[in-house]
This record gives sequence, C-alpha cells and structure tokens, in this order.
Amino acid sequence: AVVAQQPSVLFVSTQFTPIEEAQRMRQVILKDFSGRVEFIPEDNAPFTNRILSEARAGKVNVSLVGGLHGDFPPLISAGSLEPVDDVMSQLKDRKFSPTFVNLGKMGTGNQYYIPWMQATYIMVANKQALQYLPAGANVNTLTYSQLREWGANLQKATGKRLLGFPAGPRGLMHRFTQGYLYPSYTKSAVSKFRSDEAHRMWSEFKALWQYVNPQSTTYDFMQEPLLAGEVWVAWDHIARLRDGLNQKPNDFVAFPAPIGPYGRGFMPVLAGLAIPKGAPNRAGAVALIEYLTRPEVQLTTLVENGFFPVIQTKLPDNLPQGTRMGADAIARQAQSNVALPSLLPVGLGAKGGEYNKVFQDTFARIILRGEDIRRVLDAEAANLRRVMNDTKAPCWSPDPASNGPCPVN
Amino acid sequence: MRSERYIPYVLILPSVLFLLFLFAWPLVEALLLSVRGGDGRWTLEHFQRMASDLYFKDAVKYTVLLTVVMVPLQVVLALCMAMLLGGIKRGRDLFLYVWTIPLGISDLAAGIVWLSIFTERGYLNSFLQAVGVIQEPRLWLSYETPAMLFLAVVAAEVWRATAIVFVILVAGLQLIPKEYGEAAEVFGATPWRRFWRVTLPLLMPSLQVALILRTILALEVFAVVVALGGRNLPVLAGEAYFWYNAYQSPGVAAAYSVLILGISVAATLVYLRLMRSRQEAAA
Amino acid sequence: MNARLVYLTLAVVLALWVLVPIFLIATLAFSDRASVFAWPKGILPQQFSLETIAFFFGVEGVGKAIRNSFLVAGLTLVLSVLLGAPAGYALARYRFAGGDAYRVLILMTRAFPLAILAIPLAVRFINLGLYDTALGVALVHTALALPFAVLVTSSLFLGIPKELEEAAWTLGCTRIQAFLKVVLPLALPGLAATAIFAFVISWNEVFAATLLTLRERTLPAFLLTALNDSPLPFRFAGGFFLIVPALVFIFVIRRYLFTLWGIANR
Amino acid sequence: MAGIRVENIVKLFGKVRALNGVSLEVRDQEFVVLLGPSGCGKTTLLRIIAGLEHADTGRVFIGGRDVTALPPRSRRIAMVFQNYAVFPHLTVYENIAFGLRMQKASPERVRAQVDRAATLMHIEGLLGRYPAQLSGGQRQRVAVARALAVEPEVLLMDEPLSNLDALLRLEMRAELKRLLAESRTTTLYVTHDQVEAMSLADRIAVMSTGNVVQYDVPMKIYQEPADTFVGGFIGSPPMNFLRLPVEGAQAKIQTLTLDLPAAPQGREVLLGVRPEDLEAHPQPQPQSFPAEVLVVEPLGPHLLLTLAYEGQHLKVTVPPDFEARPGQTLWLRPQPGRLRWHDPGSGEALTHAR
Amino acid sequence: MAGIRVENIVKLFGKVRALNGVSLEVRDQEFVVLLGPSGCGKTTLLRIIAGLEHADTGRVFIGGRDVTALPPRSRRIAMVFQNYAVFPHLTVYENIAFGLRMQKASPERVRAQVDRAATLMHIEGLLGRYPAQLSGGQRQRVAVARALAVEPEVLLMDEPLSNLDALLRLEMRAELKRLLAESRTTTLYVTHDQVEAMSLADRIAVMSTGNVVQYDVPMKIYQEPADTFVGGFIGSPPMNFLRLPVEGAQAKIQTLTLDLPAAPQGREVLLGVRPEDLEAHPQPQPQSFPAEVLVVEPLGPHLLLTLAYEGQHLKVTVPPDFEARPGQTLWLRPQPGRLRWHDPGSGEALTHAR
Ligand SMILES: Nc1ncnc2c1ncn2[C@@H]1O[C@H](COP(=O)(O)OP(=O)(O)OP(=O)(O)O)[C@@H](O)[C@H]1O
Ligand SMILES: Nc1ncnc2c1ncn2[C@@H]1O[C@H](COP(=O)(O)OP(=O)(O)OP(=O)(O)O)[C@@H](O)[C@H]1O
Ligand SMILES: [Mg+2]
Ligand SMILES: [Mg+2]
Repeated sequence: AVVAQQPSVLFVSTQFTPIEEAQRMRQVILKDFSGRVEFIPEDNAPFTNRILSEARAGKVNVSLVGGLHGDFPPLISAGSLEPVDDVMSQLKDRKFSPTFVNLGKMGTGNQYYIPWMQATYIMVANKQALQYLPAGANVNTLTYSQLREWGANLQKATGKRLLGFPAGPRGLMHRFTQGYLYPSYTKSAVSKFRSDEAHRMWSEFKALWQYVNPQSTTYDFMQEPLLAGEVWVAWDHIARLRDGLNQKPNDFVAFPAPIGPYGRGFMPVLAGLAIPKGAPNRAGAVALIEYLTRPEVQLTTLVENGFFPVIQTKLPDNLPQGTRMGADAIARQAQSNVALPSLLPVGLGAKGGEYNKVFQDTFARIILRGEDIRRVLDAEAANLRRVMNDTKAPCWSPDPASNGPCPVN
Repeated sequence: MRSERYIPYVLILPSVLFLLFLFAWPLVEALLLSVRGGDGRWTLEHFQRMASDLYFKDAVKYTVLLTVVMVPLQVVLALCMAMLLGGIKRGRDLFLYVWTIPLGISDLAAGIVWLSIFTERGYLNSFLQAVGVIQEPRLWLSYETPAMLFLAVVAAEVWRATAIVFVILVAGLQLIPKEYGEAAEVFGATPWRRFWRVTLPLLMPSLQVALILRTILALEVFAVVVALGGRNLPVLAGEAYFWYNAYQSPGVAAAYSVLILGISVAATLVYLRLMRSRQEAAA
Repeated sequence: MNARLVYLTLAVVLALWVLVPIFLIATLAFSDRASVFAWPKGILPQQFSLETIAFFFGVEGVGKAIRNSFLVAGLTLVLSVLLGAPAGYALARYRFAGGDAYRVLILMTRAFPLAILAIPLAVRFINLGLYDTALGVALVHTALALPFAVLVTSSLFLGIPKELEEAAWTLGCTRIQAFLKVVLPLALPGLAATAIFAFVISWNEVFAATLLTLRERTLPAFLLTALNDSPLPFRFAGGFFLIVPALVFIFVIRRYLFTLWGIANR
Repeated sequence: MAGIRVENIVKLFGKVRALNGVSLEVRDQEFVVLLGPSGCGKTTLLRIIAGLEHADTGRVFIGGRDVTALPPRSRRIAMVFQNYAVFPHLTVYENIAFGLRMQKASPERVRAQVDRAATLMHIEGLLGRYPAQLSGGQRQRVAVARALAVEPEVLLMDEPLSNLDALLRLEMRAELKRLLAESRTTTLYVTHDQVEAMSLADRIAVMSTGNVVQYDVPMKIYQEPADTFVGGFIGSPPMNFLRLPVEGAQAKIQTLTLDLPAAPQGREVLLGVRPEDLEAHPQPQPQSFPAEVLVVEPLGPHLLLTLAYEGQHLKVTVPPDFEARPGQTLWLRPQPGRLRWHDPGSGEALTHAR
Repeated sequence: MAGIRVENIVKLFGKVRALNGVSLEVRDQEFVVLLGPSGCGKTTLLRIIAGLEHADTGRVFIGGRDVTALPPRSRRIAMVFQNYAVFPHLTVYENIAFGLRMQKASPERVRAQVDRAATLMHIEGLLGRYPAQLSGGQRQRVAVARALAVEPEVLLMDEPLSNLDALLRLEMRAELKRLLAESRTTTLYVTHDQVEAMSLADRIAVMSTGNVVQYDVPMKIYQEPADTFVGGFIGSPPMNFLRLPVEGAQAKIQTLTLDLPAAPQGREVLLGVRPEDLEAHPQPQPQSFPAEVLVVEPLGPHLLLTLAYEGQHLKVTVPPDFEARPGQTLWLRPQPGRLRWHDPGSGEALTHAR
C-alpha cells in the first residue's frame, strides 16, 4: 500500500518506441524499480513539443526525459531542463565513460543529462553476399573501394543492386556522411567540408551508389530490406538491424564500417536522462536514474533492447545471438587500430537539425540529383558556415579544436 | 419581425467563438512565427529560406500536380459511384457500405496498405510475375521512377479519399426530387445529358463542398506520400513538417504553412466564383 | 437489361478496388513474419498466424486506448454536429452580411497544417487543464471536423424546401422545433454522413492526439510511434488493426446513409 | 402519325391497384381529356404512357410503334407535370428552351419557339427569372410553355391550368386548342374542370378507380352517361337520380307517368335528370311533380335550389330572379327529351333496344 | 375573437412590386375569398398574414393584436400551402397530427381530430401512407386536413381544392363551409374558381396587380363590379362590354335607348352586361338590337354564342336546344335591371348619384 501511495514517475523517452521494445522496457527492464513508473515512448517531434509546451505553460507533468544526445539541445536552449550536477555527483561510483559525461554537459558548465546507454552504427551482410567479396577482401577490414567493388560484383552476379543505406525520411543517412564518410576521408566533418578530399570522397561515393538499391531513399530501417532480401549489404544503427540479426542469426553477418584514407570513421550514439525544470517528482526521477544506471540494469537493457552500457562493465556471455553479433562488430569497429571515432555535434543547440540538413541536402544533390560536386559543396558550405556562426560552436572531434566558431574552410 | 436579422449571427456564433479559441489564436502565433526572426524583429528571412530550399520547387510542383490530378479523379469517380448507386436495384446497401469503407481508413493505414502493394516484394510485383510480365521484382517507389511513384501516391489517395466525396454527393443526390430527372427524360434528354443538364447543376452545392474540401486536403497530403516515397516526392505539408521537426526551425515551417494556406484560399475563391450557387442567383 | 449488367459489373469492379487492398493487408496481418518478406506473394496467407495480431491485443493499454478513441470520436461527433449544423443552416437559409466571408474563413481553418499550431495549443490546454483529457483532444478534433460539418450541412439544408419548414411554423412550431421535427429528419442521412465523417476524422487523427495527451492516448496516437518504428510485420498488422474498428463502425451506421422512408424516390 | 394506344394496362403499387386493365385509343391529332375523381389513376396512366412508370402488364403504342420498353426520351412526347417540375436551377427562358436544346435545335429556332410559347402563356415578361421568383400559376404556365416549345407529336398534360384564374384559363384554353389543332398534336389532357373538358375535348375518357368507364364525345358523356357514376360525376351540380317505382314499361312520379325505353330488371328504376332540365314553377303545372325547397344558393348566373321529393334530394337551377325560399313547395316539370333511365342495381343506363 | 386586419401592406421582391399598399379587414368568423389573376399577390398576402414573409411597410392585426412582429406560431393560424408542403418523412396520419402534437394534445384528442379531419377530406383510407405514395389531389387533401385538425382561430388557405375534381370539390366545399361556420373559424381563402368563391364567401376581395380593387359580398361583386377589370374577371364567360355613344343622359344601341344613372364625362359610355342577361331571339323583338353569330359552343347546360355587334364581340348564353348557326343574325334584348355603366376611360362604374 505504501508503494501505491508513491507518486509515479512520468518518464517520456524518444527511445524504445517500437512496440516490442516499449513492452520489454515496461515489463522487464523497469520491473525491479521500487517506485511506480509510467513509461511513454514518443517520436522526437512530439517529444520536443511536449517538453517545451509544458515548460512554457508552467505546469510540468513529466519528471524524467530520456533521449539521444541530439534530442536535448532545443530543450536546453529553451531553458526547460534542470541541471543534474547533484545527481551526477551521487553516481560517482558508476564509472561512466568520461567522454559521455562530458557530452552530457552540452558544451556548458553544467551537467544536463546523465548518460543512459549507447549504441553505434555497423554493417550487416547476408551470408549469400560473402561469396562475391572482392578478392582478398575481408569484411572486418573492408575499405570503401572494396565495398564498391563488392556491390559491383553483386550486381554482376544477380542483376540487382544489393547495397543498402537508410536514406528514407526517418533514416539516419546523415549520420553516415557526418560520422563515417567525412571522418574516414577527411578526418573532419566541418572544417574540411568542401576540401578537395571531400570532393574526392563524394565522387567515390557516387561511384559506389551505382550499386545501391534505389529504394534506399525510402528505407528508414535496414532490417526489413535485409530480411526481405531486397538488400544484401547494409549500414545502419545497430538497433535498426537487430531484429534481422535476431530473427535469422544464421543468415547474416555483422561487421564494422568500412575504412577510408584516414581510417575507419565511426560515430557512437549516446542516449541520456534529464530532468525537466519544475518536474513534479524530481526525487522519483533521481531514483529512476540511479536505477537505470545500475550495472545489472544496464546489462538487462542490452539484452532486452540492444543498447550498450555507458558504464564500464563486462558483457556477459549469454547474450542473444543477434546482440552478440552486434556487440562483436562494435568491438571490432571501436578497437581496431584504424578506429577514428567522431563525436556527436556539440554546441549547436537548436540548430542541430539544420546542421543535419546540410549533410542531407549535400547527399541528395550530389548523389541523387547528380549535381556538380564542387558547386554543391560550395553552396552547402555557406549554409554550414551560417549554422556554425550562428551558434558560435567550436569544433569538436575529429575536427581540430578551434577558437571561436568552427571554421568551414 | 425585424429581429430576424440577428438569427444567422446567433447560429454561427458558437462555431465562431469555438474557432477563435481553438484556431485563430494559435494561428496568429504561428503566423507571427513566419514573419519574425529569432530576435523578434519582422523579417522575410523564413520565406527566403523556404524559397531557396532544395526541395521547395519540387514540393510546390508535386503538391499542385497531385492536387490537379487527384481531385478531379476523385470527384469524377465519386460521381460515377453515386450515379451507379442510383442504377443498382438490389444490393444497394452492400455497395454503399463497401464503397464507404475507405472513409474509416487513416492516411497512416492507407500508406501501409499501398506500401504492401507497391514495394519491391509487394503484391503488384507478385501479380506481374504470376502473369508472366516480369521475372524479377521491379522497383516502383524509387527516386529513379518518379512517374510511377507519383501514380502510386495518386492510387493510394484516390483509394482512400474518394469515399468522402462519394458520401457527400450521395447525401446531396438524395435531396434532388426525382421529378426533375423525369421531366428531363420526357423532354428527350439522354441519361448523359440529363446528368449534365439537370443532376449536376442541382448537385452543385454538394459538389462545391466536396471539391473545396478535397482540394484543401489534397494540398496537405503528406502521410501517404511519405509512407510510399519518403522524400522522393516532396510535398509542401511534408516540408513544413520536416522543417518543424527534423530541422527544428518553426519559422520556415510556418512559412510553408502560410504558403499552403495561401494556395488553399486562392483555390477556394476560384471554386466559389466558378460555381456560384443558385441561391445567390435567386435572391 | 444490358445496361443493368454493365452497371453491375462496374459496381463490382469499384467494390473490388476498395476491397482488394484491404484483403491484401489482412492477408499480411494474418501471416507469420517470414511470409511478410516472401516473394512472390500469394493472395492467401502462406503461413496463417495470429502472432502479430495477437500481439497488438496483448499490448498494455490498447484496451484503454480503444476506449479513449471511442470517447474522443464520440465527443467530436456530437460537438461538431452541434456547432456545425446551426452554422450550416444559417448559411443555407439566410443571406446575411459576412455570410460569404464566414463560408470561406471556416474552410481556411483546414488549410493550415495542424502541426504548426501544436505548441501554442498545447500551452493553452495545459493552462486550462484540458491537457491529457479526452475532451481536450475532442475539442481540437472538432476544430478539424467543423468546416466539413458546416459546409456539408449547409448544402443539405439548401436541398430541403423552405415551405416544409414554414408549414411547421404555421402549425405551431418554434424555429427550433420546426428544425428538429421537419428539417432534421429529412437531413438525417446527410447529417449521418457528416457525423460519420467527424467521427472518422477524429478516429484517424494522430497529431493532436499525440501532442495533447500523455496517459489518455487514443488508439492511433498510441500506435503511431510504435507503428512508425516497428518492423514491417507489425506495421501491416497494425495497419489492419486500425482499419477494423472503422469497418465495424461504418457497417453499423451505414443504413443511416440512406433515408429510412424512401424519400429517395420522391 | 402519332396516335396513342394502350392495351390492358395494370399497375400495382404494392397492394394498391392504381390501374386495373385500362385500354384506350387516342387517334392521331385527336384531343382526348381524361376525367375522373382524385386518385383514380389519371396521373399514373399518363406516366405509363410517358414511360416514367412501368406497367405490370399491358402494352403502350405510340404512332403504331410498340414503345412499352422504350425510355421516355425515345417516345417523342412532351409532358406537363401535375406539380410542374420546372427546373429550379434554370431561368424561365432556359426551362422553356430545355427540350429544344435536347434536340440540338439551332439558336434561332430556340429563340423563336421560346418566345412563341412564352407569349402564348403570357409569361414573356418573366423569361429572366428563376422559378423561385414566380407565383404558383406562373410556374404552371412555364411548365406548359416548356412542353409546347418542343412541338411534340404527342402531348401529355396533367392538370396544366389548374392553378390559373378563370379568365386566364379561358383564354389559354382557347389558345391551346387553336395551337394544338393547327399543329395537329395528339393530346391527352387531364383536368378536373368539366367546362375545360367539354370545351377542349374531341373525346372524353371518364375514369373511376383504375378503369375507363366511358369514352365518348363530350355531349354524349354529358347527356347520355353510361352509368350513374358518370352522370353523377359530370355536371356541376351533377345529375339528379330519383328512385321511382315501375309499372309495366312506365315509371311513376306521383301522378306523372314517364315512358321507359326498356323494362328494367326489378320493380324500381332510377331517373337521371340534370338540374337545368327540371323547370321549376311556383304553381302546380301539368306534367310536373311537387318538391319542397330546402336550400337556396345564389351562384351568379343562376340560383341553385336543393329540394326534397319523398325524402330524395334534388338540385335544380333557376334564373337568378326566381323567387324561392326554404320551405316553399315548387312544381318541377322534367324536360321530356332529357330524361335518362338507369338500373338501380348496377347503375347502368337502360338503352333503347340496343 | 379573431378578425384579421392588414393595413397598407407593401411588399417588394427586388424590383417586383408584389403588394402595393393592401388594406383588408376580415371580421371575426367571416369567410373571405381572395380572387385575382395569377401573379397578382394573393399568395404573398397570405404569407404576410401568416408571418412567413415580412412586409416592407404596413401592419398586420389578428384578433385585435398587432402581430406584425410575431412569429407564425404565435399568430394562432393554420395555413394550407399552394404547393401542399406535406412532410415527406411523415405518414398521412402523422402529417395531420403534426399541429396537434405541437399543442401537446392528448393522444385521444389527436386520434379523434385526425380521424375527423381525414374523414372530412375522404382520406381515411390513406392514413398509413407516405406522401410519395399519394396522387396530387390526395396530397392536397392531406394539406387541408392538416390545417383543419388544429382547429385554428384563423385559417388561411391557398387554392386548397385546386387539384380536385368537380364532384369532390363540391362536396368538400360544402363540408368545409359547414365545418368552418360551426367552428366559427375566420377564414381567408384563395381560389381561382369563381363558383367556389361565390358559394363559399361571405365577402370576396378581388385583387389586381398588388391591389384590392373591390371587396364586397359575392352578389354585389358579380352584379355590380366596381370597374371593368372586376366585371371582366368575374363570371365565366365574363361580362360583355359594349362601347356606346351617349346622348344626354342616354346611351344608344341602334334604335334602342337606355337611361344612364349619371351623365358620363365623355361622349361615350361602356355598357356592361352579363352573357345570361341578354335574351337572344331569332326574330326581331321590341327593346332589342341585332348581332351576328360568329361561334356556337355547346357547354353542357347551355350553349355559348359569340356574336358581333358593330365590330364589338359579345358572348351570350342560351338554352342548349336553342337553334343557332354562325352567320345568322339574332336579336338581343338586355334585361333592364341588369345593366351596368362604366366610364370608358378609367373603367370605373358610374353610380347613381352617390
Ligand atoms: N421571391 C420572389 N422574387 C421575385 N418575385 C416574386 C417572388 N415571389 C413572388 N414574386 C412575384 O410576385 C408576384 C405575386 O406573387 P404571388 O405568389 O403572390 O402571386 P399569386 O397571386 O399567388 O399568383 P398565383 O395565382 O399564380 O399563385 C408575382 O408576379 C410573382 O412573380
Ligand atoms: N408510389 C405510390 N405508391 C402507392 N400508391 C400510389 C403511388 N402513386 C400513386 N398511388 C396511388 O395510386 C392511385 C392513383 O394515383 P394517381 O396519381 O394516378 O391519381 P390521379 O388520378 O392522378 O389523382 P389526382 O387527380 O388526385 O392527381 C392513388 O390512389 C394513389 O394513392
Ligand atoms: Mg394526378
Ligand atoms: Mg399563389
């Protein structure tokens, strides 16, 4: 009865929106929490609207918000999140990765979110495709040009274009350009945006795109085209591939992203937990943060929903096969000597969306519409520069640190 | 009874108050968004950004094209259905029911339904393979086949939204006394001319409503387009949505909305002009 | 004789045009996950399975969401007819200054994407305590359905001879009584259409429903995010699952689309 | 070449038997009036001939062609509807022009015909109006003009002048008659106005509850009704029927004995006599019988008296200056050649050895 | 206590002047008939009295109350519409019961009143039908029954019997008259049937293009028309008008001289004489003048002759056995007391030194 008296914690999250994941979040991951939680997953648009509206109206219902790093900037710039430095200090013993803790400060002096869980993007291939790998290529050390050749081989053999990317409206293609292509080819995302290296990168990618299934521009998640066999080799967020791996673990292999001239660029995905200003049940929210960052809960999260821990802990051996495959690929991606991790954008605030748009548009104009690469890069560089100047965001890794707004050379 | 003159105002008052509260006020805020910069000053910046955007021209083009193709198609189809219904003696109820089913289907669901047909491994390809037209699946929904994609969107929208036109027209048709049709028949009108000269003009008020309604909604198509073609077929409402949500730029989104509003107003005025109702002529 | 056959054939073709896609999605909804990705696909489920459909019924909160959906749609139906019919009547029967402007303006409310109105609306609703209530959502849905209600009813009333009403007045009816006893029954099929339409608008609307509720979700709002991000089999099943209530509802109300007294063959 | 022939038409509305085996032939260029009580099936018959309604049995021929299965537009007819059915969305001009436009007539012809028809119906000043702006009688005239404008071979009119005042009606009647005779239009015309029927018709078909009971030239219908129904229906006031005892081949009214054309079945006979065929006298007269005045009604050109003879009511018309008051006894003298005799059982007329 | 008084009613429809300053008083329990050509404003006047239309100027009183601003339901009236306006969604029974239900009458009263009204209109067998299943005349009777059932204080009827056959009409007319007299209902009744008007009306108001031109008891209207319009409009066939030269206070027809009640303005005068007031003789007679027969029309109870006198046309009615053929010359003798004299300019009647 005492438990029932407790006010519940309203926990709104942009993660775990797929219906099965939400079910598992409620029924398994949150099962052992002592308080009551109402977990409501939401798309990022209504999510943002809701937090902003509640803050503006001065009547907050939500006590805890969970989102990706990129979901928070508009909330912070509207001043609707409350710093959680105190919570962070309670969680000293968690052994958070310092990079993540730092990202949680959003380029300010305060901790705005507590790291919650992480993921990244990897590649998955149908085993039938392996026989067409270019001579001497190994999936674990694949280069971009080998990927192109692979695609060419596949098309020659099957008559179909079997590479795939999530370039649909809800797909994460822009992360591929920001965090994989650009770093691999230029060791930068912003400053060398229109460099000659970037030019070369785009022309090579364009060549590769000939072997990409044109329906890619409608794919949001790659697991379905993989399962349907419309695509044999694909890149996507691990959470958006997991279903395929779990359903047919024997049909697929998972492996790291390809390698470019500067190494293997890759980008982690970080989700965090934050507390809105005026949260009706801050104590409950803090307790829930404490619960979700416990090592055993972090592992349950991985097992159930495929997101990796943000604290240093050892993975158990009995992971589901799909998760295991993903974990292995991630490990190979992060630990190889060519690893070139890039950070999520820092300090862009509400302009994060427009930053993404620069990359999406560049992709669409060069690859899909076949516009002249130079002209497009110059034009979009101007947009990128404007975003940077408006936000005065300094460069973040892998771009070299800058004084003042990150320059677009 | 001079006092009669206030009656219409009393009748519309509740709806006016209601809309002022629920619509006008948020609308003004939204409109302000489109003409104010981040610092609160008046600006056309959002409109400029909209106009110079990569997808803007296509969005305008496809939205208008979709409207121009879809709306007449739906109206004609609905008219045919409504007239057919008059010619069916038995099973009228059944057809009425079946034809109105799509009324209850959301654009979300319609998108999913037609995706299952047009997707690479969908029913269309399965069917074509079964009848031997193709061996391997063909792609219908990619950026390389804009015409086919356009047709798919049209098919889905026609499938989904013809029913409402149909229902409005059937309701209107029932109010036309049958003696007008009989008189026309006696005076030598073929069914075809009877339809044009008598039924259609008498149906004008309903037709006008249906047309305006469908046009405005067609200018806002979005969910079905995105479900079938992603952004390969950009449309205005979709762009507004992307700017608002993905790019977090309410100003430009509001500019798109203002544009949609403008086109809708223009279209509506044109309809009202072209199809002035008899009531006005009579009074 | 021949014409009848042509009519019937056309009618059947049109009916198939409506039904076949629904049948196909139903097929997919009742297939197991693997056959959703199969190629080429057959017309019937290759592997009949209730797995995905059953899953939907098992999701926590679906029952409540269905209830909410009915509540919201019902409220919308009532509100939009109550607010819309008088206005439609005014437009049909009176010529008054501002009438034409009203006619255009009311339509314009539909010409603005709701998404953009989201934040101001939400803020206002939170302040009024309408946030996260069925009534709040119904109010927004009413705003969406109202223009149709007004215009459809106005064209309906235009078709009902004024003399009938006048006769009722001389027989002792107030204007309201005359409306209720004479105009309303005659307009009933059309009003039913209006009402269904309002219902359906509400039933299918997701955006406002998502934004203005947290716990009191309507079914589509409840499923929206889930559907968008779920694997294809779930989306098909979900799509079908969303259609079914509409099928039932329209079936129930279908007879009101036709007159009960055969004025149709006046 | 456009006579109308209907054969054995039966029409049921559910259980209502609207037409009960009607056969009727209208000769080419003939003007036939359908007369009958409300609800007897006149409109239904017209609608079946027009093809707007389908008979349950029976056939319809127009101009020798069997048109039973043809749609209305192929029957080359025009029709004036009882409730006008003028198109509300068209001006008076366009209403009248409708049929011509359907025939794709040249603009000049349309204009000429519309003007002619409108002038005939005195609505030339209303051509630009919409029907909602017209009075009842004006709308009716538009309906007639619309039918006239197409110059049909066969014209069906359902009470086309019922909403007009006497004067206008008189005039239109005359014009209609002249026009239709000139244009040689075969016409079937429903009216409840007997004067109209009498003055227009070549022949009158009297209907009663779904049957044609008498079909003859107007004077015959008036003077020699086939049965008591027709006699009672035609004439205003209608024919008087007196039940009289029979003696041999003679009927008796008090002292007066009247010859019968044939011996009736029973012991009684019905005398049919029109109100104007009884001469009223204040004083006893030869060849007359007495009756008591009950009611005196002035009707303008004459007075209408209601009298009682042995409990049976009688109507008699007398000149307007005739002095009569209720209670008074008058002597009525039947005009010899104007008496009709009917069987009291069947109501049918007794005929001279025919 | 429910007379009707309208004062100086003007009604414009756009530019059409439907009523032109009409004043009219209907006394309590009086039966007044409105008579006038099509489009003269009868329906409009009725609608203004009922409160369905609003006059541009003028006031309406019912039972002494100024009801100009009251809605129809508060005027305690019932109305029969020219186009019936029966409710298509209600059965005949419910149509008739409608007004009673609005008064919240007890179920017994509803049943009793409906039965009574239906029986009166001879539609008791149709109570369960919908209007779509009725003939025109039947619908009209439903409309009348519906108005009668509420037993109003004031009853407005717009051509309520126009679609009925003569017999039914005669009967209904009589019943209506009896019923309304019994229930003391003040009635304003539009008809174009003069016989109906004559036989029903306490007084007749003759209208012409938006004005009431004469308002008097029927016989006066018939015998002493206020002007040539009324004389020409009332009577079937209407009054003959002969333009005659004046000498002193006398008018001349050939050798015949007739006294005038007053000396007219000009040198000519109009003689108004009804067709039945000219006695026709095959042979010259004293006090008569000759005219040539143009047309002979048999109308049942009498023959209608059209004759020409010095180029002016005349109609005369003669007994049906009168022998006349076109071309023949007849001598016409005007009945002395029945002659009316009108001013040829204004058409107004010349009156005896009044
Ligand atoms: N809504 C209107 N707009 C314009 N003119 C009208 C309108 N209603 C009636 N009128 C005109 O007003 C005049 C009087 O009409 P009203 O209906 O009163 O005639 P009425 O005497 O009843 O004729 P009828 O015997 O033919 O029914 C007519 O000339 C008619 O054309
Ligand atoms: N649709 C119908 N359903 C049932 N009965 C009908 C229908 N139409 C007509 N009737 C009936 O059939 C009979 C004949 O109708 P019809 O309209 O032919 O009469 P009518 O002779 O034209 O009468 P009126 O002079 O009153 O117009 C009437 O008794 C009528 O009630
Ligand atoms: Mg009839
Ligand atoms: Mg009238």
